[in-house]
Formats: sequence, C-alpha cells, structure tokens
Amino acid sequence: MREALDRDAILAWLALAADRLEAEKANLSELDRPIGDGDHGVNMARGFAAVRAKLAAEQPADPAAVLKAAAMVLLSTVGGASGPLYATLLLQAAGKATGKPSLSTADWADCLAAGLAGIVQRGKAAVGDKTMVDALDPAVRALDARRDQPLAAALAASAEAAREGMAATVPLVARKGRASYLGERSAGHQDPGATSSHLLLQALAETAARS
Amino acid sequence: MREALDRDAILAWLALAADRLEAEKANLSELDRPIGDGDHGVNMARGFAAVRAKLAAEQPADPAAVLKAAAMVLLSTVGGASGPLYATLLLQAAGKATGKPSLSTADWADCLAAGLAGIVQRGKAAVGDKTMVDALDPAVRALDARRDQPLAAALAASAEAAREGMAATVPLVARKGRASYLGERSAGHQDPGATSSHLLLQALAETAARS
Amino acid sequence: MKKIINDPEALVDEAVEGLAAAHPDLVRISLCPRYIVRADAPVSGKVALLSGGGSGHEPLHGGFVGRGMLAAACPGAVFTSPTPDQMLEAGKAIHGGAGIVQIVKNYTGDVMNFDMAADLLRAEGIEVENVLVDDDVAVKDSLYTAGRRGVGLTLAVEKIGGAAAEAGMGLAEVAGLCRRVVANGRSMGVALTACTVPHAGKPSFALAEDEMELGIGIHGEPGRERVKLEPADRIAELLLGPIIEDLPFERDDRVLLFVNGMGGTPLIELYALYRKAAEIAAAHGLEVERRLVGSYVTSLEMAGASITLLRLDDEMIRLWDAPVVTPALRWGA
Amino acid sequence: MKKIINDPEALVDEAVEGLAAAHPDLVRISLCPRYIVRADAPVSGKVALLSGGGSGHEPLHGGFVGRGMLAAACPGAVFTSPTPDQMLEAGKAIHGGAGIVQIVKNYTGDVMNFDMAADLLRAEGIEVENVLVDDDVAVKDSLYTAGRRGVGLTLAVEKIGGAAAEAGMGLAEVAGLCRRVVANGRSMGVALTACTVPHAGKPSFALAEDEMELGIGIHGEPGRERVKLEPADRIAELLLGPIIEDLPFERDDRVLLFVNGMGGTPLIELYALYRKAAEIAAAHGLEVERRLVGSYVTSLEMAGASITLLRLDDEMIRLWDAPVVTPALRWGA
Ligand SMILES: Nc1ncnc2c1ncn2[C@@H]1O[C@H](COP(=O)(O)OP(=O)(O)O)[C@@H](O)[C@H]1O
Ligand SMILES: Nc1ncnc2c1ncn2[C@@H]1O[C@H](COP(=O)(O)OP(=O)(O)O)[C@@H](O)[C@H]1O
Ligand SMILES: [Mg+2]
Ligand SMILES: [Mg+2]
Ligand SMILES: [Mg+2]
Ligand SMILES: [Mg+2]
Repeated sequence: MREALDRDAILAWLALAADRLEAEKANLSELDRPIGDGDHGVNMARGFAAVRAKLAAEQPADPAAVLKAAAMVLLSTVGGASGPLYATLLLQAAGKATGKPSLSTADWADCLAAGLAGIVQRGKAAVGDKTMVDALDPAVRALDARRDQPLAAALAASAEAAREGMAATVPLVARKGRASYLGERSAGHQDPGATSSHLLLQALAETAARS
Repeated sequence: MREALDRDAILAWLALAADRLEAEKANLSELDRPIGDGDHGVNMARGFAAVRAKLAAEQPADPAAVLKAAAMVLLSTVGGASGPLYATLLLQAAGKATGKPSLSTADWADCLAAGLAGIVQRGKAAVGDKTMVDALDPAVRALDARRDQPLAAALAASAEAAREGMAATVPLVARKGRASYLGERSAGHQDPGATSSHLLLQALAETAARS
Repeated sequence: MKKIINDPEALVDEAVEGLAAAHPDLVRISLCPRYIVRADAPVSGKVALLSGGGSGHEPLHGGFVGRGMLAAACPGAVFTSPTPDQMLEAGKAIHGGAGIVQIVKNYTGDVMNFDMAADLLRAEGIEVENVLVDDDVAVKDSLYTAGRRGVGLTLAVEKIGGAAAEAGMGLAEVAGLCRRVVANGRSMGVALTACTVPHAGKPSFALAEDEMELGIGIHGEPGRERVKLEPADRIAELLLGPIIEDLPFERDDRVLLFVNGMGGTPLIELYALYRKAAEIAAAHGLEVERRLVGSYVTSLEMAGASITLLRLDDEMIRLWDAPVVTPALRWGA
Repeated sequence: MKKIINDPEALVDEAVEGLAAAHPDLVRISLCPRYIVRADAPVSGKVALLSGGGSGHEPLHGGFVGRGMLAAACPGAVFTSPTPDQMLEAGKAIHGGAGIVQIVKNYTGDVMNFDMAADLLRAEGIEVENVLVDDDVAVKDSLYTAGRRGVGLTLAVEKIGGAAAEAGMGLAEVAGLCRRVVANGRSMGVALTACTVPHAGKPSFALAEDEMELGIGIHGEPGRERVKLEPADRIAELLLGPIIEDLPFERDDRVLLFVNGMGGTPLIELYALYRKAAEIAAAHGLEVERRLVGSYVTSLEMAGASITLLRLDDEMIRLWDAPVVTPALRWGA
C-alpha cells in the first residue's frame, strides 16, 4: 500500500494503464462503433503504448515531469477528441504537481480537479452530456471528499465513483462529440471516453493498492 | 401440321422464340455467369423482343424479307458475341430463301446450312469448341439427312439433334468466346449460346407442328 | 470487408508514400510527423492553405495538395483527426510569410487538434486563421450537438480558397472568402453499405439488403435515419430537398452542383444520380453554373453518395475556374 | 449488391445523359443509337478515334471523350459490346475527312461488332483502321483461346493515339502508333469481390472472405486462379511478376506504371499498392517515367485492382504529356 504517489508510482500507473488499454482496445473501439467511429480503443492504446516507450527512454525527474511528458506524447499520438482532452488532463495535473517529489491524497485531488477543469474548458462538456466528464466529475468529487484519507482507499473510492458515472452514461442522449450527431439514437450505449476514464482511474487505484 | 414454312410461319416462329427467350432469360444468363459474363439471356430476350416489335410494325412480304428484317434488328439490339452471330445466321438464311413464297424441308435445310456456314466464317469456331456451333451443326446435319421428309418431323429431329449437341457441350473445354479464358475451368458447364440455339430450333419445330 | 492492405497500422504511411511516389512533380512528404506539402513549398509572399483530417477520405485532403489548392495536408490515422505536431511542422514547411489558413472540418477532434496547432504556430510567430467547414444538413446545428459536420463542401472551400491564395490575396481576405463559401454551401449524404475501418476489421454498422442510411457522415457514423432503399431518382430528391430548404437556395441562384461518391459506388451510378440532381435543381429555378461528379470526399469503400450545393458569386466562379494542379483535381494547366 | 439505380435497363442511358449534363462543354450525346462525341466534332482534317465497349467500365470509354483523346465512344449495355449501328452513326458524326481509328478491346463480341461497323463505315466511303487491344497476360494467347483480353492498357492507347490524332498525324501513322502501344504494354488484375450486373441482380461469382481471384478480366468473368487473399505487397508481386516476364520488360526500359482500381477499391489502397509496385519496378531496373493511379478501367463496384506496364519511347512520352481535356483525364489545358 502506497502512502503517496511518487515518480515511480506515476510511472507504474501509466505502464499499467498502457497494458489495460491494450487489453481493452477492441472493447473500447466496439463501444465507439455504434455511437462514434469505432476508433477510441485503437487511439488510446496507440497513445499509451507511445507514452510507455517514451518514459522508458527518458526517466523524468518527478511526478510533474512524468505527467507533462506523458501529456505531450498523447497530444502527438492519440488524435481525435480524446487525444487533446487526455493530454490537457495530464498537463493541468502536472501544473498542480509541480515541485512536489510525491503527491498526497489531497495533492492528487487538486491535480485531478485541475485536469477535469482543463477538459471542461477545452471541450465545453457538462455533466450529463455523455462524455468522459461524466466519469471524471464524480471521481473528482469523491476524491475531494476524501482529501485526508489514506491514498489507496481514496483512489479506490474515486475509481468506484468513475465506474458509476461511466455506467450512468448508458441512458444519456449525447450532447457533445460524434455521438451527438445521433440525437436520441445515442441513448442505450455506454460512452467510450467515460469508459477509458474509468479504466485510467481504476489502474491508478490498483497501482496505489500495491505495496 | 404445316407442310412448309411460309411468311406467317416464320413470323409465328420468331414470336414464339421471343416468348421462350423472355421466359428463359434468367436461366440463360445464369448459364453465362460461371463461364461468361452473365448476360446472354438478357441480350437475347432484348433482341427478340425488338424483333417482335419491328415485325408487328412492318409486315415484310415473304420469308426472306422477314428473316432479313429480323437479322438487322438483332444486329442493332443484341450486341455481344451472339448478336452478330445470330444476325449472320438469319441473314445467310434469308439469302437462300430469296424469291421463295414458302420454304420446304429441303429449302430450310439449305437456309440453316447457309446460316451455320456464316456463323463459322465470322466466329471461326469448330465443332467441339463449346459454342452455339455445337448445337447448330448436328441440327443442320439431321435436317440434311431428312430433306425429303415432312417438315414437322424433320424439324423435330433437327431440334432433337440440337438438344443433344447442347447437352454435349457440358464436358467440353471452351476454345472460343469468353469461356475460353477459363481454360480447363470451363468444363462442366453447358454453353449458353448452344442452349439458345436449341431453344430457337425447338420453337421452330413446335411452330411447324401446330396446324 | 476485404482490402488490398498490408499491416492496418501501416496503411496510411504507405498510402502517403505511394502518393509521393506517384506525383513527385506535385508533392513532397514527411512521415514523422506525417504531412504532405506542395513540391514548391514554401511559396514566399503568399498565404498558405493547410488542411487535414482523419484518413480514409481520399483524395481529400492529400490529393488536393498542389498549385492553386492546398499548400499542405496532414493525414491522421483512419477516421481520426491528425495531431497538433503534424500541423505545426507542416505549417512551418509551407509558411511563405503571409500567414496560414487552416481549413478544419467541424468534428470535435479536428477542432481541438487544429486549435492547439494554431496556438503552436502562433507561438512560432506565424499568423493563423482557422476556417470551420460545417455543411452537413443531416445534423441539426443546435446547442445539443457538436454542430453540423464538415463533408463534401470542404473540396470547394479548398479549391476556391487555394485559388485566392495563389492569386495573392491577403490572409484576412482568403479566410473571409473561405467562410463565405462555407456560409453558402450545404451537403447531405446517403450510405448503401457501411465501411470497415482497417484496424477494426468489421463494418461500422449493419444495413439490410433493402435498407439505406440517410444523412451519414464520412466516418462510418450512422446517419440521421434508416429508411428503405429507394431508386436513384428518389435518392436525389431525398438529398437535395433538405439541402435546398436549409440555406435556403432560391430561384435564379447560380450554383455549383457536386455529386460525390463515398468510395464504393461506381461512376456509372454517380452520373445517373447527377442526371436527376441537375433536373431537380433546374426545377427549383437554380442555375447550375459549375459541376463536379466523382468520388472526392470518401469514406473508405462505403457504397453511397453525397450531394453538395454551393451558391456562387462572380468571384467564386472565377476562382473555381482558376488553374489547379493537384493529384486529384486538375485543370487550366 | 445494392446500387443507386432506377430501372436497370435504363441505367446506361441515364448515366450517358448525366455525363452530358455534367460536361456540356466537353461532350455531346445521342441516345438512339447511343454514342458520346466530343463537343466540337467533327474536327475537320484530323483523324478521329472511336472506341466503345460494354458499359460498367466507367470512366472508360465515355469519360475519355474530348480534345486530345477519343472523338467518340459507343457504350453498350453493361458488359455487352455495343452494336454496329452505334459505331456507324458515331463514326459519321466525328469523321473529319482523315479517317477513323477504332480502338477495340479484344473480346469476341467487341471484335465482331466493330468489324461489322468497319464494313458499314467503309460502305459510307470512310477509311477505317481497327486496332485490337489485348494486354491481359492472365489469358494465354493461343489457338485455344479467343486471345488475350483488352484491359487497362486501353487507356494508354486512347490517350497516346488521341494525342497523335490531335497533332494531325495521318490515319496509318495513328493506327501504327496505337499498335506500337499495344505491342509494348501488358496488364494483369485481381478481384477481392465479384461485381453484380444490374439486370442480373446477383454477383457474377462468389469469393470467400479469405480468397481473391487472380487474373480477372473486367466483365466479372472469373480469373485465372483462385488463391488465398494476400497482403498488398504480395499482390503487387503477383501482378507485376507475370507482366514483366511476359513482354518481357528489361533493365533500363522506360515505363508508364499504371495502378488501376476496379471500382470498389478506395484510393488509399491503390496508393499503398502503387508504392510497392514502383519499388518492384525499380528493383527490376525499370525507369518509371510516367505514372497513373486511380479507378479508370473498372468493373462496376468490384473490389480489386490491375496493374499496367507500358514500355515508353520518346514519341509516346511526348504524346502522353500532350494536353488532354476529357471528363476523366485532364492535364495541360
Ligand atoms: N466536447 C467533449 N468534451 C469531453 N469529452 C468529449 C468531447 N467530445 C468527445 N469526448 C469524448 O471523446 C470520446 C471519443 O474519443 P475518440 O473516439 O478517441 O475520438 P473521436 O470521437 O474523434 O473518434 C467520447 O466517447 C467522449 O467521451
Ligand atoms: N467465336 C464464336 N463462334 C461461335 N459462337 C460463339 C463464339 N464466341 C462466342 N460464341 C457464343 O456466344 C455465346 C455468348 O453470347 P453472349 O453472352 O450473348 O455474348 P458475350 O460473350 O459477348 O457476352 C457463347 O455461349 C457461345 O455459344
Ligand atoms: Mg472515435
Ligand atoms: Mg455473355
Ligand atoms: Mg476518430
Ligand atoms: Mg456480354
């Protein structure tokens, strides 16, 4: 059980996320087919594989440096809507992490909140628009409510909140992104981006849970 | 039972042939699909429908005139390989029929022989090349052997000979026409043109059999 | 769906290499980051048009790079927008000192990536104008959607804007002209079959033998509604009707009528469709001044077509007619 | 296979009407008999090129009518050769006093109908030369076949022969030049899917998901052999190998490399295929002097491609580069 997220924890998280995205690639793209263009899994797997390679090559000094490096790689490898959005998330998080050798629960709560704010600013999506925001927003709130709790427990709770937010996108009618072109027909499908957001936060929780 | 083929008999024949080709359209094209380009039935049906329309409009004076008019219509409506070939058949037959108000068995034997000769000259196909010649050649020989017999019986025999020739094309490897591109793979299929040749001679036999 | 393809992940790079090998006189390429620029770039003193988007819409955009049209195109992965680093490097390669106009099809991903690219280019001291193309009337433009999609009209924006840049017009003028084209053009498409994204391996949606998808985009997204397959003449009505209503186009408007194939529909069908489309346009009193028929803004091997109508003015006509020398569109030189 | 179509019997006429409506500046048409002629026909004092064949190969031949290429094209029913009366009337409409060269793809039906047409035209006192195109190496040219088929090379014969006629060369010279192109060109094609003749309503043959038909013609005929579906690079080898061997093409030969789509294969795949084809040509020491990539000689919506290689000489290169202004092929003006 980790008490805080140091550089190695962030590296471990991103590596695990890359594994999970590779494993979930087909499923994520499958989710994107009925209400999008069927490439979300491929986009994310491609991007995080590149992140892993990059971070293996150059070992950044601290959490902020790792997050920033990952953000730049995502920006140039994912494309689509999710690329700039996840890049923004990590970039804003990096900003909050700057100067900190390791991140406490409260630190990470601030990082994630800043990341979400960046996504909302760029994508203009509100909760209920059937986007990754529907998974990230409850996760941020769950985390904020647990600022003083042990890291592993807090991250587990935020991942669980993301999972609920993800599941809650199923009945929604999309108002942003490709899915919005379908209007009513977008209801009844789980949003791919919300699903990948949960996957990322779940991977982080598991990373923290490991000793 | 007709004793000879007068103008009306030729008209009746071509009209019946048009009916039969329309009815067999799909089957003839189906035969043309595996070893050709799947259009023989459509080509023939289109051509003979036009012949019928043309002959209904202008009523030519004698057998020769009817055959010639039909030939010109086929030439401009069938296209493909079978168009010029059947047009040539009727044109050559018309030549032999010139001046005759009605055609005896012997007369028609000469007409059909001339028609076949024309087809062979234009198409350079020999018996066994898996073409319409394989149905027409035996029909011509059967007819020639019955020059002095009653018309109906002789035509029935020539139609039967055509049927056998048609059936005999199945195992053959094509040496002329599109089917020849397939080489050995053309074996095992009945030749569409041989089939339409039998259909035409069968229609003539039936026409003659009717009183 | 079967494809002539090696590794799906390599398809886009290989196609870009093929484009360069087939048109060495017209274009130059870079693979990392991936972009295509006109052979004589940068053209100093002239505005440069830069566009791009997901691959799978060929010849859009790479086939439109050359004199009189695009200075550069940035191909993303299939149906996935390109990334800012591509536009940054392509932009630096084509900048002739007069600024860059980015032609962006209105999709969330494209908009975000080109916005970021614009920031990066400006940071390099290059003036940038972004022009959003959103001509697809199948999508209602409301607060509740990402807005209308950019489809067939993109070709006209790139042709007319490119001619304006070639003619030496300034950055604001070229961007303004492009926006005028956007404001006066509308499109709608129909799919008879879905297409298969190479790395996905299966069709993006399923249509029965007697169905067609009306109002599709160009990324294999499902369309506005699924209806029974109709005859060509009826399809022309179903596409042109909403287009004419939307702008609206009115009697005596002079127009460009563009019948576009989605990739898998042969030319013989497109011309038969054009025939009826022209008839309908005439029946509405529109004067078809310019025409284009072919598969130019495609969706891989999807069977289907789209129709684009653009209201022309004298300047647009002059610029449409101006010489263009690209792999896919060529006249006047 | 679903199509954008009204009555299958009307498709060809409707497409021809659409072609005329889309290119009023380039072509004129007649429907009975059916033919397409260049808008300024007859061009007095110049040899006129006349071609035609079954429909379903668009843009061949109608899309190649115009200045610098064909003076007339006669479209037959889908995959069925046109009839002599069409060539007779088209020939009369384009004859400028210097004779007519008929470009005939080597199929029994086409040969017979164009032969009869030549007789009819000569009876009108018009000099006619027939040129047979038979470039398909998939068919062995022997006493036991109708001879090699005419496929992709037809485009080069019509382009180069048309430029020669435009340049004012005489009948014998133009025909001789066309025959020189035929003698120096070879092609081979592959199909990934069959195509469906509209009035037939079902595919001309069936291919499994992991099969391809090697050595197909352009009429949905089955090919030389059915093999496992191969990657694009391997397909390029399977097509170019027999082509290079057949002529044979030798080191330092200057060639035109033409990668042609069969109708349903998107441009992105054709360019990826071209990339490897150019690589193979180079590996054989061939100098690729001219290139063409696109769906020009098609088989309805069939997915597949063909490759054509033509050994060039200085005169052919000059004539290939000469201006051409047709609906489907256009450069230099
Ligand atoms: N405006 C937006 N704000 C937040 N998230 C968005 C927005 N638009 C799209 N998304 C997210 O992006 C996901 C799609 O990502 P992806 O498929 O990779 O990109 P694209 O839609 O360009 O193919 C959607 O499922 C949604 O969660
Ligand atoms: N050289 C030839 N001589 C005689 N008959 C031929 C020849 N070539 C083809 N045929 C006949 O024509 C038939 C095909 O006719 P059709 O399908 O209408 O023309 P196409 O092959 O041009 O599509 C063949 O089945 C064959 O019987
Ligand atoms: Mg997507
Ligand atoms: Mg046939
Ligand atoms: Mg995408
Ligand atoms: Mg045919």
